[in-house]
Amino acid sequence: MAFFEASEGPWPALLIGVPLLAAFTAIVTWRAARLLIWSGAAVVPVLSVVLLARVIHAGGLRLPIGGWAPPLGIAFAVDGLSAGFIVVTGLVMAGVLLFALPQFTASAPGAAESRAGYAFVPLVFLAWAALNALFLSGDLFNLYVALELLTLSAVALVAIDGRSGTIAAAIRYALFGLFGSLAYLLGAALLYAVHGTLDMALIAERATADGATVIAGALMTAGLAAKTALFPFHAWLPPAHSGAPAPASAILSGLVPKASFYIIVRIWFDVMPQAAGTIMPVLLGVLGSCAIIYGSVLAIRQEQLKLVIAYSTVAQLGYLFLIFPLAGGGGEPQPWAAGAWTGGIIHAFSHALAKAAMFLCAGLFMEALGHDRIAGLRGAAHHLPLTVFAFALAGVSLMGLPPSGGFTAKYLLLTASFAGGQIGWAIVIMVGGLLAALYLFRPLTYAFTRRGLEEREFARVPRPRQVIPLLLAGLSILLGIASAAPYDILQIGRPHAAVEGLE
Amino acid sequence: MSVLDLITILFTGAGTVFFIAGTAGLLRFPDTHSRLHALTKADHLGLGLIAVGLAVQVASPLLALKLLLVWGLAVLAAATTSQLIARVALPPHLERQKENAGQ
Amino acid sequence: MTEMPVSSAQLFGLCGAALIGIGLYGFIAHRHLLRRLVGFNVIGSGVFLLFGSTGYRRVELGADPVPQALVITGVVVAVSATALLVALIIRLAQLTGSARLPEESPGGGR
Amino acid sequence: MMPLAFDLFLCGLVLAVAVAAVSGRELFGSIVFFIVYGLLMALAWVRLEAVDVALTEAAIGAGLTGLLLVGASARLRRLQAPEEETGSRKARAATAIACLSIAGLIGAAVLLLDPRAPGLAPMVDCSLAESGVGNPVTAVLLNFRAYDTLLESTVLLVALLGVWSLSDERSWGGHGGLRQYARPGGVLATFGRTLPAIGLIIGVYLVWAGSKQPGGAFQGGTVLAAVWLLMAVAGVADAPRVSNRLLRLGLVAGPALFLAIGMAGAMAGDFLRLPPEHAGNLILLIEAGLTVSVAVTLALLVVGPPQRDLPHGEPS
Repeated sequence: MAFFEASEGPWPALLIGVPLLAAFTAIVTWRAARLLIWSGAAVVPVLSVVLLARVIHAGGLRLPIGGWAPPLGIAFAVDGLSAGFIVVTGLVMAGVLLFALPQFTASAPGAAESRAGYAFVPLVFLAWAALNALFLSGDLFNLYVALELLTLSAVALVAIDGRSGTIAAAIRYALFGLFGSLAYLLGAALLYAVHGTLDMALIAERATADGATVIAGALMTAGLAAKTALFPFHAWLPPAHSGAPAPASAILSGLVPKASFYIIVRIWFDVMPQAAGTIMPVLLGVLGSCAIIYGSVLAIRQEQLKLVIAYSTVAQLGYLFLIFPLAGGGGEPQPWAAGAWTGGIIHAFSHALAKAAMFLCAGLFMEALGHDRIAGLRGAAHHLPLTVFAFALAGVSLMGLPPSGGFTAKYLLLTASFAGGQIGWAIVIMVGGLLAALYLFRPLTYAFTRRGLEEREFARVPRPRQVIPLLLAGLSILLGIASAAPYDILQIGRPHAAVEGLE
Repeated sequence: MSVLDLITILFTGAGTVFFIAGTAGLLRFPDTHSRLHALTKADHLGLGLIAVGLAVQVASPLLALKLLLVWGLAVLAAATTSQLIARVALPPHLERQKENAGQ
Repeated sequence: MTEMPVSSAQLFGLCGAALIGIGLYGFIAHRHLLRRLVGFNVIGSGVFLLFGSTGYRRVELGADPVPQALVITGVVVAVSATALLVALIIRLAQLTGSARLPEESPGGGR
Repeated sequence: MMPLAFDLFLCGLVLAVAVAAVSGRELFGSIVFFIVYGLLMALAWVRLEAVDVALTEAAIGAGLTGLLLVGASARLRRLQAPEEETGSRKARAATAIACLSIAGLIGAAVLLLDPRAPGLAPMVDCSLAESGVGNPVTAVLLNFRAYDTLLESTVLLVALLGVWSLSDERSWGGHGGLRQYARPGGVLATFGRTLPAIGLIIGVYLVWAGSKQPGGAFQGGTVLAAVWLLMAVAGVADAPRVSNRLLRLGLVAGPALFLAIGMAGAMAGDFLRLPPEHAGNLILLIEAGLTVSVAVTLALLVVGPPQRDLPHGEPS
C-alpha cells in the first residue's frame, strides 16, 4: 500500500472500463459503431499516455482493486513495461479501428446491419480491454481471465471472414490457444498452492527454486509459448493471421502474441528469476532461433503477400525469445542483461507497429487489386505510392536497418551477445536480418516494377486510409530515432539489478 | 439397531439393486433407446427408494421433505431429458419420416 | 488420527493430474474435432480438480474458498470456449462436410 | 479410513469414466460418458467441501457442456460428417506415453506440495464480515476478486459474438438455429409448459441463497437458461431474433451494471470498491443483473448462430 495514493485514481480502471463500455454499446446497437470508433480511438490512447505520464512521474504503481490488498484481493501493477505496452496497444488499436471504419460500419444512414460489421467492432473493443487488463494486472489468475478474453476474441476475429479456410484456421488457433491457457492456469494453480497467493509481487518475495515452483514455471512457459507461436508451436499462426480481414490481422499479428510473451517475461524476470536455472533460457533461445530461421525461409517461399507477412511474424517473434539466454537465467545479473532485456522489449514494440502497418498495407493492396499475389503487385508503387512507402518503411524496421526501432532492438541484442561472449545468438540475429531483407525485397521489387502497367487494374483507395499504415510505420522508425526515451521508460519500476549495466 | 435403521438398510439396499440393474442395462443394451429405458426406469425407482431410506434417518421433517423433493425433481428432469435424448438419437431416416409426417 | 499414506487432498490432486493426462491423450490422439473437444474439457476439469484439491489440505481450517471461486470462474470460461468451438466445428462441417481439420501443409493458406 | 476408501473408489470411477469418454468407440457414447463424468466430478467437489463448485460443475460442466456436445453431434450426424479413424497404433502408443509422463510430472508436483499450507481461508474468514455476504465463495467472487468476475462475464459475451458471427450472411438478424423436437400435445410439450415454473423458482432461489449458502448468479443463471431452452425445444417459446434490441440489452445488462458500479468506485478512489455498509445490497444487485445476462447468454450459446428466417406460423 506504500506506493499508492488515491490520486492515481481512475486511470487504470478507465483503460479497461472505456473499451468495455464501447463494446457493450456496440453489442446493443450497431448504429453507434461509427461514433464509438471515433471516440474510442480518440479517448483510449489519450488515457494510455496519461497513464504513462503518471508512471514516469511517480514510478511503478500498485493499486489494490476494490480496497482489498493482495493476497486477498487483486492489484493493478503498473511499471514502465506495462505502460509502454499499453501505449503501443493504444496506437495500434486506434489506427486499426479508424482503418476499419469504412469496411465495418454503415456506409449510409439506412444501411442494414451486417454480420461481420456487427461482430467486428465489439470484438476489437473487447480485445482492447483484454490487452489493457493483461498489461495492468498484477495477479496470475486475473492474467488467465484476461488472456482467455483475448484468445476468444482473437479466435472470433480470425473466423469473421467465414470462409472454410479461415474457420479451420480459427479452430486450429483455438485448440492451441485454449490448451496453452490451461497449461498456464495449471502452473498458476500450483504457484498458489506453494505460496498461498496469486499476486506476482508477493510470489516474487516468497519464491524459491523448489520442485513444484519449477514445474509450475515450465508448464506456464510451455502454454504461453504455444500461444506466442514459438517454434515448434507455430503451425497455427500463418493461416490464422493471413486469413483474417486485414485490420483484424494487424491486431492478431501485432499485438495478440505479445500479450502471452509479456507474461513469460513477467514470470521469468519479475516473479521467479531464481527458478529459471540454466537450461530453460537456452532452450527458449534455441527455439527462438529456429523460429527466426524457419519462419524466414518459409516467408521467402510464399506467393501471397499476407502469408509472407504472417510467416515473418513467426520469425520476428523468435527474436523476442533471445532475451531469455541473453538477459535471463538464474545466478548473478550480468552487466549486459539490461541492454538485452530492453532490446527484446523494444523489438516487441517496433514489431507491433511495423507489422500492423504491413497488414494494413496488404489490406489496401487487396482492396485495390482484389488479391494479394506478390507477382500481381507490379505497378503498385505507381498507383499507391503512399502505401508502398509505408510498407517499405515498416520493412526497414523489420530488417533492423538504422534508424528504426528494429535497428535499436537488434543493436542492443547484438551488443549483449558480444559482451556476453555468446556469439551464436549474434549470428542468428544477423542471418535473420538478411533473410528478412530477402523476403521483403521480393514484394517490393514487384511493387516498383513498371512493366505490364497497362494490364493491371488498380481500384482507387482513399488517401486518408493510406495515411494510417504510414503513420504506424513512421512510429516504428521513430522508436529508433528517439530510442533513449523508451529505454528510460522501460527501466521504470524494474528491480535494481537489471537496471545497472550497459551505459 | 432400531427399526428405522432396518428400514434404511432395506430401502437403500433395494435402491442400490435397482441402480445396479439400471447400470447393467446401460452397459449391456445394444442401442440408445433401450439403454435409456433401462436408465430412466430403474435408476429413478432406485433413487426414490434411497431417498425414502435416508428420509427416515434425518432429524427434521423439513429435511425429509427436501430429500423427497430432490427425488421428485430428478424424476421430472430425467423424464424431460430422456424424451429429448430419445428424439436426438433417432436415426436420420426415421427422423425425416417423423418430420414429414408432422407437416 | 492415524497417519495415512496419502490425504484426501493429495488423492484428488493426483486424480486431477491423471485426468489431465487422459484428457491430453484424447486431445492429441483424435482427429475428430468433437472428440478433441471432449479431451479439452477433461483436461480442464482435471486442472480444476487439482486446483480445488490444494485448497482442501488443511481440513481443520475449512476448505479454502479462493480456489473454489477461481474454479467457478474457470468452468464458466471453459464452457464459453467450448460453445465457440462447437459453433466453429459445426460451421466447418457445413462448409466442408468434415469435422476434422484439413492436414497441415507448410504452404499454409486457404 | 472409510472416507479415504470412498475417495479412492470415487477417484477410480472418475478415471475409468474419463477413459471411456476419451476413448469410446462411437462419438455419441463418448459424449454420454462425458456427462456421467461431469456428474461424478460434482460428487468429488462435494467431497472437497466445495458445494458451490459442485453445483457449477453439475449445471455447467456436465449439463450445459454436455448439451452443447450432444447438440453438436446431432447436427454433425445430420450433415453426415464421417466418423474418424485414429492414427497408427505406434503413433497412439507414443502419444499415450507422452501424456503419461506429463501426468506423472504434474502428479510429482502435487506430492511435492506442503501438506500444511493454509491458503487464504483464514484471511477470507477475517474479512468476511465486511464483504456483505455470508458465503465465502460468493465473497471472493463478487467482492474480494470481483474484477475477475467482471472480466469473466465479458468472456461469455465474446463467445456469443463469435458464435453469432458464424451465421450465413443472409440469415443475419434472424432466429437462432434451434430445432424443436416436440410434437404438439406430446409429452415434451406438456413438460415444456409445466417445468418452467419450477425451474424459475429453483433458479431464482439459487441466486438468492448464494449470499449465505452455496449458489449464485452463474449456477442460477444456468438453470434459468435451461428453462428457457426447454421452453424453446418444447415449442412453447421461440428462440428470439438476434437483432432483437431487448435481447441485446439483456446480454450486456449484467456486465454493464457491474462495470458501472465498479467505475463509480473508481471515481471515488477505488475501482470496484463496495462500501461495507452497502456491500450486501450491491452484490445482490450485481448478481441479479448477472443472472439475467448469464441466463440469456448461455441459452443463446446453446441455440447457436442465426440460421433460419422467420419460421412459418410461429408467433414471435
